[in-house]
Amino acid sequence: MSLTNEIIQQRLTEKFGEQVSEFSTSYGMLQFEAPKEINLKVLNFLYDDAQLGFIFLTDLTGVHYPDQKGRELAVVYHLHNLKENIRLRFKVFTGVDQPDVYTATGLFSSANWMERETYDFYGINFVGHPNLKRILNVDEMDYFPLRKEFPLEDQTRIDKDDEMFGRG
Amino acid sequence: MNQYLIAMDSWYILEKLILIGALIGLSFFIAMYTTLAERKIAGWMQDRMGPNRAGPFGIFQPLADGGKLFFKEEITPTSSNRFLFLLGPALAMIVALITSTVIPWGASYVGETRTVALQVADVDMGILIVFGIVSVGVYGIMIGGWASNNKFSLLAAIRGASQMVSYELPMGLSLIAVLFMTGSLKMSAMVEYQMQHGWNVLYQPLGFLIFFVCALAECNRTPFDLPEAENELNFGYHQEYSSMKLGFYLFAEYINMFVSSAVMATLFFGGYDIPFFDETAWQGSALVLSALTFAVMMAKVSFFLFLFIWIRWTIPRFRYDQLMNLGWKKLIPLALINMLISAALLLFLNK
Amino acid sequence: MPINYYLFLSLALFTIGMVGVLTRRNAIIIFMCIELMLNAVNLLLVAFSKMHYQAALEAGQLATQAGVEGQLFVFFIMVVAAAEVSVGLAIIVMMYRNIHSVDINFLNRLKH
Amino acid sequence: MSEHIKLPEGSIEKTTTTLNLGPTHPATHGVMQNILELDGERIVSADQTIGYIHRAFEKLAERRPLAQITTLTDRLNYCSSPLNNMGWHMTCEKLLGITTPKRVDYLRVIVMELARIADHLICNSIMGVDAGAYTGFLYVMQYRELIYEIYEEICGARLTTNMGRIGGFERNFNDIAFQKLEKFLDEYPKALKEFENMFQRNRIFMDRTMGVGGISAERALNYGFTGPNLRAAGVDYDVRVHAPYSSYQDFEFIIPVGSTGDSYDRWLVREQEMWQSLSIIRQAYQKVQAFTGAEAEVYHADVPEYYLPAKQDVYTKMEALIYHFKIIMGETDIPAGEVYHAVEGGNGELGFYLISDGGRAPYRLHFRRPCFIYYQAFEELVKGAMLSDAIITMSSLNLIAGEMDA
Amino acid sequence: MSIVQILFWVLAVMALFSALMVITSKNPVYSVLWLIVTFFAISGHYILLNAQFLAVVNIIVYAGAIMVLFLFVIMLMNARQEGASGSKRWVTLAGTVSGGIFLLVLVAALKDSELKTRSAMVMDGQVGLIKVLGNELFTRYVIPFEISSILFLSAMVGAVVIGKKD
Amino acid sequence: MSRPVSYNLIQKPLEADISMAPMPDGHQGEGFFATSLDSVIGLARKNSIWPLPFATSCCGIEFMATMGSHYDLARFGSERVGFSPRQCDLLMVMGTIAKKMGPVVKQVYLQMAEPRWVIAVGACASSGGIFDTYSVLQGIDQVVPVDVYVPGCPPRPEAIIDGVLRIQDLVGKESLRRRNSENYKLLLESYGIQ
Amino acid sequence: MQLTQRAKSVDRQPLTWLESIYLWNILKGMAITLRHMFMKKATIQYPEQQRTFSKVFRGLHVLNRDEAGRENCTACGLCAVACPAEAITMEAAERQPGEEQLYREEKYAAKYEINMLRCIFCGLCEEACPKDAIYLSQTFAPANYARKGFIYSKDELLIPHPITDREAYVKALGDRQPPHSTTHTN
Repeated sequence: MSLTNEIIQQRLTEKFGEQVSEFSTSYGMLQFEAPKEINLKVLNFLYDDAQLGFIFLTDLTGVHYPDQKGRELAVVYHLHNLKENIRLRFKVFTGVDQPDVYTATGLFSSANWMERETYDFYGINFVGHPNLKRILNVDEMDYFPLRKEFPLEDQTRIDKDDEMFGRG
Repeated sequence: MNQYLIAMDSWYILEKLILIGALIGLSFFIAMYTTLAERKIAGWMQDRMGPNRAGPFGIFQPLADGGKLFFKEEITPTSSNRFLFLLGPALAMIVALITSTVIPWGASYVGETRTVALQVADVDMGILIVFGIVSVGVYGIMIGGWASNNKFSLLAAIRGASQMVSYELPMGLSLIAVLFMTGSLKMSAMVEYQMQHGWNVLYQPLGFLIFFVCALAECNRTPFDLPEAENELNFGYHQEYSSMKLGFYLFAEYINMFVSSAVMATLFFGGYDIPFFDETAWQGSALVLSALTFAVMMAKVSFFLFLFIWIRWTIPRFRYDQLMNLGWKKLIPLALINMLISAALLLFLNK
Repeated sequence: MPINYYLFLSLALFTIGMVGVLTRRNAIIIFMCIELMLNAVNLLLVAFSKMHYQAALEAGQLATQAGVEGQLFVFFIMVVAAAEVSVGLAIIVMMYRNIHSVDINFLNRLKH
Repeated sequence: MSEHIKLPEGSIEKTTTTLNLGPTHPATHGVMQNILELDGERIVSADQTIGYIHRAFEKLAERRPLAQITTLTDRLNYCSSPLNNMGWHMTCEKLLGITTPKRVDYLRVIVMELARIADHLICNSIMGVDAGAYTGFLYVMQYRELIYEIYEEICGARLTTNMGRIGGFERNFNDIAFQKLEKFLDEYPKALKEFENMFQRNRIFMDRTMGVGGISAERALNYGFTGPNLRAAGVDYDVRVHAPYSSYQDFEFIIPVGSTGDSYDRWLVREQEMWQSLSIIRQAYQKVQAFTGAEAEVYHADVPEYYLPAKQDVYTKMEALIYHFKIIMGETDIPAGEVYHAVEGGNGELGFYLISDGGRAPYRLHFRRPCFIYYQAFEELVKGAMLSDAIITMSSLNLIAGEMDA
Repeated sequence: MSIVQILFWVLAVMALFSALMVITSKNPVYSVLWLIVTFFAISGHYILLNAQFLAVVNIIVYAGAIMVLFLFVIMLMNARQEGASGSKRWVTLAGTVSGGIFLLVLVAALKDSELKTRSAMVMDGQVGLIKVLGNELFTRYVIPFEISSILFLSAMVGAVVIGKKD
Repeated sequence: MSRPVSYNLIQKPLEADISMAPMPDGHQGEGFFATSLDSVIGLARKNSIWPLPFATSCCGIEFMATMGSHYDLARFGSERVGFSPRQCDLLMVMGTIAKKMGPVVKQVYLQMAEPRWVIAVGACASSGGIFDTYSVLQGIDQVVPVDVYVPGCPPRPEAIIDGVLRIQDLVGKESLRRRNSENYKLLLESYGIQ
Repeated sequence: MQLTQRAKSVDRQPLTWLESIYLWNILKGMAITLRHMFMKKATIQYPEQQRTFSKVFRGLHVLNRDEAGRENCTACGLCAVACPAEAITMEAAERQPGEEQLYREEKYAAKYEINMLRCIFCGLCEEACPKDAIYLSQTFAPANYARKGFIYSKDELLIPHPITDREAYVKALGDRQPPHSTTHTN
């Protein structure tokens, strides 16, 4: 029996009702949203359910939408059912003031570093993460560089001398 | 040994001094050019040219390296022990140089008034002395690695020590079978025995193989170069050394190779014996004979040096525990069996 | 060479070894001092062996084997020393593993 | 005596040694730091630090027009940069709804498989180097040089190729490129065979790699392994088969899988994949040669909005000039939407998660970098192993710092 | 003074000095190194006594194997300095005094022994050569020899058993 | 898209860096010997430059090609690639140096024994290249003095060899006294070394 | 876990006896290395021998002139926009009367600098140029001692003048055809 986007949507709404929302298909991939409180429940359901079996976390990352008040930060999970060869995208949103999301490390070992990276970039606080600290940037960094309000270049940097680049 | 001490005359001392000087010079020269040979042969084996800018075909390359090392800054890590740090390379060098004294480098020059042996000391227990010195050789690595106060160096020192101590055993055992046959520990006697009875390697191929493997291990050459495995330990025990101290370590390694090649040639390949030729039937000048035998010895040594290099650039290295397993679980039993069988055969044939 | 020389040299070495055993606390050093004492004895044994050999020669015996026992004894002592060191060092290493020290004063405790 | 009973403060040191591997250690290709806790030679624990060449690709990508992002993807996994480039172009094509002609697909397959060979070749030969045998590495590196020459003919650069454009290639492959490709197809199998002879059944090498850094299929999946490393653990997951892109469905090839997921399996899987890649290249080359006439000149999709017009037209035709300006200045319409596209990179599933808001540059571009994801399993892989095993494991994982740190 | 005497005194002083350094060095690695020097000096004495075999065996066994083991263990423990304080002063004093007394007693006892007049043969004598020793070892002393090998084996096994973790 | 031109033939003159300038020949009173010793040692050093490849990214891969059979840096006597800073003469920084890495580069430089030279290979190491971002050091000359820059991203092996040749020129000409000179001390001080 | 029908297990057989004694495969490897020792060497001795680069190699930039020797660049700035490294700096100027033999278009680049140290030789500027003005050549950028040696100004980028410096111009063209009369509308 092959799994289709419709079945997944149906199973999800059966289980979570109104809480999962915004179902859509983007370039063939099902995507939906859930409140951040139940992200683990959704992931668990997708993982454990015999029919769904999304046991592979392809990707986990964050997105910053500064214009959406109250839900500025999104955590995007890409899950993959290898047997049925179907992927889905699952998002949870959180406010920038208190960006707490439950960690998925208990379910996927691979989430460990991806969450650390997301924390490093966006400051999303993964509650329950075993070792939530910066991974790519230096520990002393005091901002979250990938948020839209921060410029690409560090404005305070002193190590760049424009004269050296023929722009003086 | 006593007779030497008593029978010393000034000519004798002079002769030995010249011989020692020549040997040291030879060791250095060979070591220098083995480094070049290593680099050239490695290059050729890898479809490259190897160093060829310093002088024609790069023959001044070792001089350039030496010159550079001499004028490089000496760094003694602040936290390391100065004296021990200096002692390490010194020991490595001294020990490497001493070993060559008991090896006969060619047929004795029989002159009208005196006979000049191309050997510094033809002692009764020549091969035992080689062993004694080799067993002390490990201190160079251990002390150097320890004094560097660096964890990589320390690990390398520990590896080197255990490796060299372990591989001395099969080396000695494989040798015993040879000693059964030659019946003497004297190096010159061994060569003479082989001149008459054919090379030992024909009777002791397994013994030679074990000896050769152990020689690789004692010289820290691939596949046993664990103490200086650059990919794991980052040059290991001489990691913290710069300038000529480093040069001493590198040189010592090549001198060790040179000497162990000479020992192998002497023990298993007839030493300075010219193959298919009866030296006693030589009619010409004694000097020419000495020179010829010396050349043959050098040819054999070069072959072994080439073999060392060849192996180095072909095979991967062992892991520490595998190395120990090979030594203790394979080579020692093999050497023992070899020894037993040789002993049994000798007894049987002598009956 | 008068045998007295060797006698007193060995005695001195032996005493040094003994003082080391008495004063040092590091088990390894103490062990090394024991080796030193053994070596002092070895030296004396070899000297005695040669003393007997000389005596035999002077007595006109053509005995090349006179005094050989002394040297054989040294040989056996070396064998025993090697065996002793292997076991002893193994014990020291174990001790270090357990109490993280090679100070013999901590060895007084038989259990943790 | 009682004064001795109590151990003085701090006298119990830890019996383990802390060894700091990297960031300039020779075995950490690129840069990463492993802080190993050693008990003798055994590894008690490992702590990895990465980010030593973090270059903020994702932030940069938010400033760069789609076409310029190839210069970033080039530098992700620099051992196989065309693979990344092609993946990126396909992501853009997916977003823009461009379908590429078959010939472009096949050419891409050739380039991608060449890149895969270059990638695996480096990994496998470096494993040899880390095991102490340098020579085999130089033998096969000569053929990587040949691959680079082919690249150079195609795009003008060796390593960071900036190859391909959205919709196809920047120029048609010239004859020299095909000649060199033929030469490669002809000579490389011999060299690869020789390389295998030097290592594959060499007991020293087998002892060094067998049972080293093994992982079970379940753990591997849980750790997000993909690519050869996952296949070595016995899961035949290959994006080329599961989600065929660029006409991979037209090719016959098998997926080599291992059983234990150890370093030797990884080595064998990579070795087999190189043979498979060679076979794919042969097939693709045949298919490319089958095109004749005008079809043989097709090297890009016919999408004037996104593909730069021919230079001669730009100089002469007004319309082309306008398109040219529009494309370079980024004034063409780009649909808003979210795309995830994955290709089978050198190390596994290389994913591009692109969120476009219709602007000239992506709103958000996230790279799913396989290295980054599976390197976190390193501690589990090497725990209880020896120091040398850690080195071999590290090189068998094919860690590319550029990809890991982005 | 003959060359033999000069050699004897040089070696004797070397042995005594390095032995003293063994027990006074703070750093155990230095102790090991000084002990090696002592062994070399003693080996020198053996050569002087023409006990060639023992001289070489002494170097191989003591300097080449036993001391390597010591150094190895010290490195393994990475014991750079002896514990903070070293020995207590009174322990040192008591040890030295008792050692001195011991030496005194023995010297006094042996000073006037009949041995005084006899001497050991130096630089000559066949007894120390391998041939003689080997002959004896494998004929008259063959049983002790074999027993010693069993002792060795048991020591090896013992060391392995002790050294095994848990 | 064929290109109408093939070569850029204009030789850009080499910028002799003032701080690197050798001392005047025959420095007072030292006479012939000192000068010729200088040149002999210069010759020796020049032919025995042991590189320390600080290869972080793409350029490191091209360095492999440079060491490889086709280009073979070993011809210049530089194949003894060491990763121990104590033993090497030439620090080859290849690839992006992030801010996190900067102190490491400096540390490695400090550990090297005099005389030491630094070559910045590739755009990233020399100037940051395209990575004008918050995390990348804009050129390693921010932390260590650089002797030769090699442009390219990554430079071809030929270009890397070209850089090594420039270093050889520099090494061959260098006075033995340069490392003790005031100029050099000032240079190091400007980087906060010593 | 079997997902497809295409999986095939790798050849991981246990060691045979011959292989387990090490020697056989070591000898095999040694035979290979020995054989390579006598093979032709792959090395290109760079400073003396030079490899020809591909015709599309992306090296140092060249600013093109037309056959009359006029600079093609019109300072439109597309190359600077397309440059991912932001290595191109230019200042535009209006062509004054009397300069028609110098500049082809009404506008020209009064200053045109490329920072070769920043440049990543991606070729996007060449692609972006609508005026046949900037090309990447087959010469790689040489090393230099100081940073300022890498700011290539217009003088160092311009191709030699085809009329006044014909010889150098032909040399710069290499094996390309001398430009036949390309028709330009403006």
